[in-house]
Amino acid sequence: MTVRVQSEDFDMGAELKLLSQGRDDIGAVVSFSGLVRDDTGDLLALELEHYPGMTQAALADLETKAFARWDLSACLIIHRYGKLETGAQIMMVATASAHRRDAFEAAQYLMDFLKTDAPFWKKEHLKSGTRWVAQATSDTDAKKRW
Amino acid sequence: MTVRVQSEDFDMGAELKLLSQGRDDIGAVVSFSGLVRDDTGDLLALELEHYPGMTQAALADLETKAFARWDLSACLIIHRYGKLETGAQIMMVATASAHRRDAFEAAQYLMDFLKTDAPFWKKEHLKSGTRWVAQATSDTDAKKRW
Amino acid sequence: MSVSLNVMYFAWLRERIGVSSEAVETTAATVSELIDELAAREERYAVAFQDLSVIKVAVDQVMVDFSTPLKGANEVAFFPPMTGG
Amino acid sequence: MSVSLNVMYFAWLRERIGVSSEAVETTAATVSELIDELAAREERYAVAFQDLSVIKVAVDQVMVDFSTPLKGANEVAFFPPMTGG
Repeated sequence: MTVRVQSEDFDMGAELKLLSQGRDDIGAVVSFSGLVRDDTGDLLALELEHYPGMTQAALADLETKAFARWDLSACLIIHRYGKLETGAQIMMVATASAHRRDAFEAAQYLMDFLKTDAPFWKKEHLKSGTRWVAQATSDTDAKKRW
Repeated sequence: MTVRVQSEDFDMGAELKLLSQGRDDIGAVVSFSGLVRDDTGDLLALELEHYPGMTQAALADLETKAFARWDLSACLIIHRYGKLETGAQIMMVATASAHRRDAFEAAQYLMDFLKTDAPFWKKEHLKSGTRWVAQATSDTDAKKRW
Repeated sequence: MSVSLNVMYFAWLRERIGVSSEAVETTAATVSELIDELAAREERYAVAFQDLSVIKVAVDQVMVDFSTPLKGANEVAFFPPMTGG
Repeated sequence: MSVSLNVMYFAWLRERIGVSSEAVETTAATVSELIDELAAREERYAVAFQDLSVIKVAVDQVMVDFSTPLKGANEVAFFPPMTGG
């Protein structure tokens, strides 16, 4: 179980390699990465603010819950903050398990809760000005299935 | 949409980078990798046989179905054959989409069907002899949800 | 009896109020009372706390609801619904 | 009228029959009839085709069921249920 909150970019491939390295009990690794997307062609940058005192603990708490619920061998969350360009990596989660079902479900669970329960806020820098991203109803709904 | 069937190993990180490179419409990338797992400490190697004339088309067909069903920006399947050691990468799928739900569901769909519909067969080389892996009931069941 | 709290604001709450954190001397017994006190201070607070349906609060870094007592608290943070990931 | 087919075997079917593919001259009209013909040939075929519930077939690289006609077919492949991924 690892959580990292950082402004620097991360190397997805290296992180995934590390997760299963030297282990023979892992059959399935699932990863998710979130990238800065530009729907309108109007985005200059995405700025992420977080609550340093709380972020690490909130993410570690999600991992603990995922471990309690699924048969996981390893788990990683990396989340960036600061100003990010279109196409940049915002965050990643990775889950490892003997079986694919556990890895897939735990990764989705982590993402669904991370979206609404981890203290991050996104601000869009647009050509036309700035705008704080509102929480999506689809994101509060997504949690209900767990 | 890419399918590769090969004996060589692959670089997960490089593949994931390529998938979203130069694009600004991708918000979510989900990957799955399957590794050679040794439950019993008895495994020497896993050998994968496939049906060369059919494999590529079977995997491409799965990708086409996933594209028809979900809003995907990109999709990749790499599957290895030959003799693989414990811990080795067997295969990977990756899906990219504007939204995480599509990427997650499509990746699971691809895995569920790949397990039972792509012409691969696994043979375990154990300390105590060899054994062809039987299709898991859980794998035939997993498809029913789609 | 008044207590001294470190009050923090994030995202557009921080922008509207104009500071990211401040020391607040208060006699408020609950988060709700603290909000009322702050909103009564100045226009910028009143504007920021106008619609409580889009405001979340954490006391000592644990998310709570507005009726939570402040007894023993050190840090109170106000912020909009999170948008991580 | 007899046709010439390329018949392929994979996994334990290949191991039991002892070849990975062979040319077969047959008058079988369907996959079922082809299996009967093969099973009648020699013990190793009979053993391999003993339990059809664990055997799948593809005609010209498309999965089909045992009742499928062989008219116009070039390649017939027999194999156990797949275990990829």
